[in-house]
Amino acid sequence: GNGTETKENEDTKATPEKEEVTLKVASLIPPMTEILELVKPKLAEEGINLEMVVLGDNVQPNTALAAKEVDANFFQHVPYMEEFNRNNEAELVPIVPIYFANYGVYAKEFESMDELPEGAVIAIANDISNIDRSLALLAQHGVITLQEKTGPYYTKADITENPKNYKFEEVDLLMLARMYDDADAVVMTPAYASPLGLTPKSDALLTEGIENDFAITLIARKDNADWEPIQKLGEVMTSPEVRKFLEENYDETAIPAF
Amino acid sequence: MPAVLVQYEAEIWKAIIETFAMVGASIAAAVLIGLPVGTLLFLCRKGKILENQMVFSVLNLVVNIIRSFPFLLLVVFLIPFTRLIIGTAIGTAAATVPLSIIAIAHYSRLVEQSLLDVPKGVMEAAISMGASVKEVIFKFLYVEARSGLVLGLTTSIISFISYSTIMGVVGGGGIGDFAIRYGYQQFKTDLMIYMIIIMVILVQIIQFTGTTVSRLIDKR
Amino acid sequence: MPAVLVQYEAEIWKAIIETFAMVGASIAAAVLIGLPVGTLLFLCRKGKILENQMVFSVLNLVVNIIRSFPFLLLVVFLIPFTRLIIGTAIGTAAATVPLSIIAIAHYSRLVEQSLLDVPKGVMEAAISMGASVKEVIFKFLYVEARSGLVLGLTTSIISFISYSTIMGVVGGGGIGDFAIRYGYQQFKTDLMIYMIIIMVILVQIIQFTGTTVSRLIDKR
Amino acid sequence: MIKLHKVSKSFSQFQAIKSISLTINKGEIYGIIGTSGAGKSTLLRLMNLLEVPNEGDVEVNGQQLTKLTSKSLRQARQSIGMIFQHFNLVANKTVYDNVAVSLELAKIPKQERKNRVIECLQFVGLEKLLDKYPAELSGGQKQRVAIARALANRPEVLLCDEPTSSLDPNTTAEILGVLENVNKSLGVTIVIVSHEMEVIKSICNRVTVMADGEIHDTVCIEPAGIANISNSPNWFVEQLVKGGE
Amino acid sequence: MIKLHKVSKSFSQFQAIKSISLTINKGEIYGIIGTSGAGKSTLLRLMNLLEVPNEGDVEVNGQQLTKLTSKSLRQARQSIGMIFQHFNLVANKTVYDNVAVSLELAKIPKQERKNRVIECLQFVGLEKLLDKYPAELSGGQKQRVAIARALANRPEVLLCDEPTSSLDPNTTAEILGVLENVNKSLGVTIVIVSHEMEVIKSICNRVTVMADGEIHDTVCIEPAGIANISNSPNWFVEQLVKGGE
Ligand SMILES: Nc1ncnc2c1ncn2[C@@H]1O[C@H](COP(=O)(O)OP(=O)(O)OP(=O)(O)O)[C@@H](O)[C@H]1O
Ligand SMILES: Nc1ncnc2c1ncn2[C@@H]1O[C@H](COP(=O)(O)OP(=O)(O)OP(=O)(O)O)[C@@H](O)[C@H]1O
Ligand SMILES: [Mg+2]
Ligand SMILES: [Mg+2]
Repeated sequence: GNGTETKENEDTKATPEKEEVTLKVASLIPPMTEILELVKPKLAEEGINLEMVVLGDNVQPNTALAAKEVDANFFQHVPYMEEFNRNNEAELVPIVPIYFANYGVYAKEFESMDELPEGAVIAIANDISNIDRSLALLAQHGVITLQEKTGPYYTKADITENPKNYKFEEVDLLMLARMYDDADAVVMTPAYASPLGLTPKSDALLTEGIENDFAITLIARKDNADWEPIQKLGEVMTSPEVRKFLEENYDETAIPAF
Repeated sequence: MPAVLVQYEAEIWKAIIETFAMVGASIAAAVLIGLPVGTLLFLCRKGKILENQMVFSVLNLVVNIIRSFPFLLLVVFLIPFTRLIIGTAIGTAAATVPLSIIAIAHYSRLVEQSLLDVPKGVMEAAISMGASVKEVIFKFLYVEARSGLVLGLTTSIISFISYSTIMGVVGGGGIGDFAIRYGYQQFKTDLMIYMIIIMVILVQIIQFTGTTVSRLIDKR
Repeated sequence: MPAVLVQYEAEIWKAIIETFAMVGASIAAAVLIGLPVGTLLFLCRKGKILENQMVFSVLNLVVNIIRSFPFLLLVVFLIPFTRLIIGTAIGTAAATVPLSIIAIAHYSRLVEQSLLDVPKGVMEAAISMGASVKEVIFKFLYVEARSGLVLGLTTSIISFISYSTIMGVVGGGGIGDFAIRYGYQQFKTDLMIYMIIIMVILVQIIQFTGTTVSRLIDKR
Repeated sequence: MIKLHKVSKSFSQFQAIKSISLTINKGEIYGIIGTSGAGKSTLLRLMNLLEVPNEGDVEVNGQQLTKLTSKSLRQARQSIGMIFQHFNLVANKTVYDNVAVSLELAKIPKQERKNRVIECLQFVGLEKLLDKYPAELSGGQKQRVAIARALANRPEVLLCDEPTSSLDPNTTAEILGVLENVNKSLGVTIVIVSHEMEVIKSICNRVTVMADGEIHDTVCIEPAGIANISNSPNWFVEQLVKGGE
Repeated sequence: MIKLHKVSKSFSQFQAIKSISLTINKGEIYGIIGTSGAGKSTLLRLMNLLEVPNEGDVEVNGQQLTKLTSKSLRQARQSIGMIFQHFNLVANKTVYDNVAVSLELAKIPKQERKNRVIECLQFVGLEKLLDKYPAELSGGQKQRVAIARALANRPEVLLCDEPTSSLDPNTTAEILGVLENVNKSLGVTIVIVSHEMEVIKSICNRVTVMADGEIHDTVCIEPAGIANISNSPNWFVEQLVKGGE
C-alpha cells in the first residue's frame, strides 16, 4: 500500500460497489483492533476491503493519516486529535465517537480512595493529554484541586491543593499496568487494566464515567471525511453488533458512545 | 506444538519473515556502506594512507549524529526520506530505512576499530610493494583484519535484531514487536516467552556462526 | 539563549543529570562486570589459558540471551529484580538496572573481540615468565589491548546513551526521553531539536575523548 | 640508480639520519654495515620512501621519489623490492599467496603468476610449504618467504634488511647465491643491510659503514665469493669439531 | 638440570620433533644448531612447556614439568628465562617496563626492582633508551631488551632462541660476554639455539646438531672464547679491507 493507491481509491469513489476499494485504518490495541476485525466482513459485503495497520505508538497513527498513508485511524479521543491538528497544521476530523474508555483509578492494596495514605505514589501516563485527563479525573472527585486552565491542558503545575500530598509518577502509557504492583495507585484506561483482570465496574476506586469529551473516536481527514467508504465504516462501527460486542465483552470498560 | 503457537502460527511466520527482511536489509547496508565508511574513517586518520582531516571529521560527525539520535526520533526524522525512497513510511519495507542507517553507523565504528588492530608492518609491506589504495584495502587490510570484521558484523547483526524490535512504531512488525504486542501489551505471557525463545535461538545461531567463521579464518 | 530553553531550563538540567546518572551507572557496570565477563569469554575459549568449554558456553549463552531480548521486554522482565535491589521499579534509579545489564552484555562482546587481537607472542612471553592468570590479564592482555578496550568502551557508551532514551517507559527520564515527550509527543519541535543538539554534542565529546585517549595510549 | 642527497630523518627529537648523501650505481651489490641502532634500517627505508625524509632528496632510477605524485610513486615502488628486517608477512595469507600478491599488484596474468611463485619458492627451498600460513613456519622459513616475495616480480632494485639474519650458514649461502644470480643475470641493483661481516664480504662491491646516523666510511671491496657449504648435518659436526681442535 | 625423555611433538600431520632424549647438566652452556626448520625452536619451547609434547617427559631442575599443577608450573617457569626468536616484547610497555615486568612477577620489591632493571639494561647497552617503546627501537635494540628481560630475575636456566640474530659482531660479543658471565658467576644453565657457528663455538661446552626433528649428533667442544672486538666503526672498515686483500 502507498500513497498513489490511496489516490486511486479517491478516483474510484464514484463507483464503490463495482470495484473493490481498500480502506486502510491505523489502530493500536484491543478493543480498538477487535472492533475493526468485527466489522471487516460487513464492509467486505459492500466491496470494501478493510486493511488494519497496527502501529506501536500514539503519534504515528496521526502522522500516517495526515500523510495520507492511511485513510482513517481509530485509537484516540477528540482533544488529543485537536492537539495534533494544532501542532502539525493537520486537518484531521472526527467521524463518529465509538466508545468511552472509562478511565479509572486502581489500587492493589486499597479498597477506596480514603484508604490511600498520605504521600502515596500515584502512577499516571506521561503524555500531556493523558496527564490532563488523569488530573481532571482526580479533580472531578475532589481528590485534588486544579486552577483555571492556562493552556490546552492541565499539568502538574496547575495543582493548587493536594491535601494528602500524593506524589505523581509519570510513566509510559504502555507501562501503566505494570505499575499496579509498584505504585500505590494507578490511573489508567480499561484497555490497560483489563489484562490484569480489573474492570472499572468492580475494581476502580474512581471512574470518569461518560460525562466527558474523551470518547474513542473514528478519525479521518477533512478531504476524505465524506468519502463513502469512510462513512460506511462509521456506520458499521456504530451498528448494534458492535454495541452488543462491547456490552458483552467490555461491560463498563468500553461504554458505547453511540 | 503448544496450542497457542498453533493458533498464531500464520502470524508468527509472518513476524519471522518480517524480522528476516528487516535484519537482512540492515546487514546488506552494513556491509555495502558501513564497511566502506569504516574503512574511510580508518584510512583518513592522521598518519594513515589517505590522511584527510576534513573527510575524517565529516564522516565522524555524521556517524556520531546518527548514533546520538534517540532511535525513535531517528525513525520519525527519517520519515520524509523513507517516503521518498520506499514510497511509504509505514510497514516492514519502510522500517528497513532507519534500521539500515543505524546499521551503517554502528558497523562502521567496529570496522574502524578492527582495522586499527592490523599490524603496521603489514601496511608497510603493502605500501612498499606499490599497492594502490584499493589493493591495500582488499589484498592486505581486509585479509589481515577479517576475523575481527566478521566478529564485529556478528555483534552488529545482533544489535540490529534488537533495534528491529522497536520498529513496531511504524508498523515494521517482526518477532520482537509480536512479543511486545501480544505478550507485553496483552499479557499473553506464554506467547511472549515462546517469541523470546525464538529470538534467543536466532541470536545463538548467529553468534555461533560468527564465532566459528571468525576462528576458522583467523590464521594469525 | 532561546526562550524555550529558558522556560524549561530546570527540567532540562534535570534530564541531563538523569542521563548522566543512567549512563554513568551503565559505564560502571560495563567496566566492573562487562570487562571481566569479556575477559573470561576470551580466556575460556579453545586453546586459551583457562580453556573451559562449560564456562564459555554458559557465559556465551547468558550474554546472547540478554542481547536477544527486545529491550522493552528486558525492562519488564527485570522488574522483580529491579524492585529487589532498588526497592522500586520506576524512576531513574530503577532504570539503571536494565541499562546496566545490557551494558554488561554489550561491552563484554567488544572486550572479547579486542583481546582476540592481542598477538600470540605476547601471551607466550607472559606464560613463559610464569605469570599467574591475574598477571597475564593485568600486566599483559589489558596493556596490549588497551587502545581497543578504550575504543570499544567509547562505542558502548554511545550505545548506552541510545538505550537510555527508551527508559522513559519506566520513568527513567533523561535527555532522550525529554526530547521524545516534549518534542515528539507534544510537538515542541524546536525543543526537540535543541535536545538532539545536546545529545550530539555529548556523543561528539565522548567519541573525541575516546579516540584521542585510545590513540595516545597506543604505542604499537 | 639510487641517489640520496643530504637526506635527514628525525623521530621526534632524535635525529636518526644526519644529512647523508650517497650514490649507488646500477648493477651494484651495495652493503651497509654498522652497529645496532646506527640507522641502517632507517637509511634503507628512506630509499623507497617508507620513511619520508625531513630534508633532502631521494632519487631512484632517475626519478625524484620525493617529488612524485602518489600514483607514480606507487609505480616506482613496484620496481623496488624490499625484504623487511621483521619480514612483515601477511599472517592470513598462505606462503603461496604471500608471494603471489606482489605479482597481482604488478598485474601479472594468473597463469604466469603461478609458475613464477613456484619458481621463487624453489629458489628459497620452500616449494613444499606452499599452503602453510606464516604462524606455522620456523623463523628461517618466514624469512625465506619474505625473500621470495621480494624477488617475485623481478624488481630492478632490491632493498634487503638483514635478509639472512635467521638463516643457518647453508641456507645463507644458498640465498646469497640467489641474490648474486639475479644481480648478474638480470642486472638487479641490490642494497644489503647486514650485521654479518661474512655476508657483506662475500658478495658486495662497495660497503658503507654507518655510525650514529652518519656515514663513517665507504670502501670498495672485491667480493670474496660465497663459500661452498655442504647441505648435510655432518657439515655442522665437522665445523664444530674443526673449531674444537 | 634439563632432561628430555623420548619427547615428540606434532603440528597436525607434521612431526616436528621425533622422540628426542637429551640431558643438559647444571652449569652447562649447551648449543643447538641445525638447518632452518630442523626443529630447534620447537625443541627449546618444549623445555619450558610452551609447547606441550605429544609424548615423553620434560624434567627441569628435578621437576617433571609435564606432571606439575598449573601453579607449580608457573613457579618453575619463573626460574626459566626465555629469549624468543621474535622477541615478543609488549608493544605498549616501555623498555623499562618490559624488563621490570619479569621482576614484578617474581614479587621483587619496587626499590630493588629499579636497580636491577637499570643494571640489566646496562649489560645490553640500552640504559639510555629506558622510556622508549618497542616500536621506536631498531631490530637489534629490541633483541637486547628481550635479553635484558630474560636475565632480569636471575633465572636458573636460560633458554635463548637465536639471541644474537639481529646484532652486529661487537654487540654479539658483548652479549655473549654477559651470558658467559652469568653462567660462570651465578651458575646459570644456558641453552642457546643459533645458526651462527661462531656464536656456538665461542661459548658452548656441548652442542647438539639437529636435522629433521631428530638429533643428528651431539659433540663436546672446548669453547673458543669470545673474540675481543673493538667497539669503533673503524673496526668494520678494517675487517672489510682485510677481507678485500
Ligand atoms: N605451529 C606450527 N604449525 C605447523 N608447523 C609448525 C608450527 N611450528 C613449527 N612448525 C614446523 O615445524 C618445523 C620446525 O620448526 P622450528 O621453528 O622448530 O624450526 P627451527 O629449527 O627453529 O628453524 P629456524 O632456524 O628457521 O628458526 C618447521 O618445518 C615448521 O614449518
Ligand atoms: N619510529 C621510531 N621512533 C623513534 N626512534 C626510532 C624509530 N625508529 C628508529 N628509531 C631510532 O633510530 C635509530 C636507528 O634505527 P635503525 O632501525 O635505523 O637502526 P639499525 O641500524 O637498523 O639497527 P639494527 O641493526 O639494530 O636493526 C635507533 O637508535 C632507534 O632507536
Ligand atoms: Mg635495523
Ligand atoms: Mg627457530
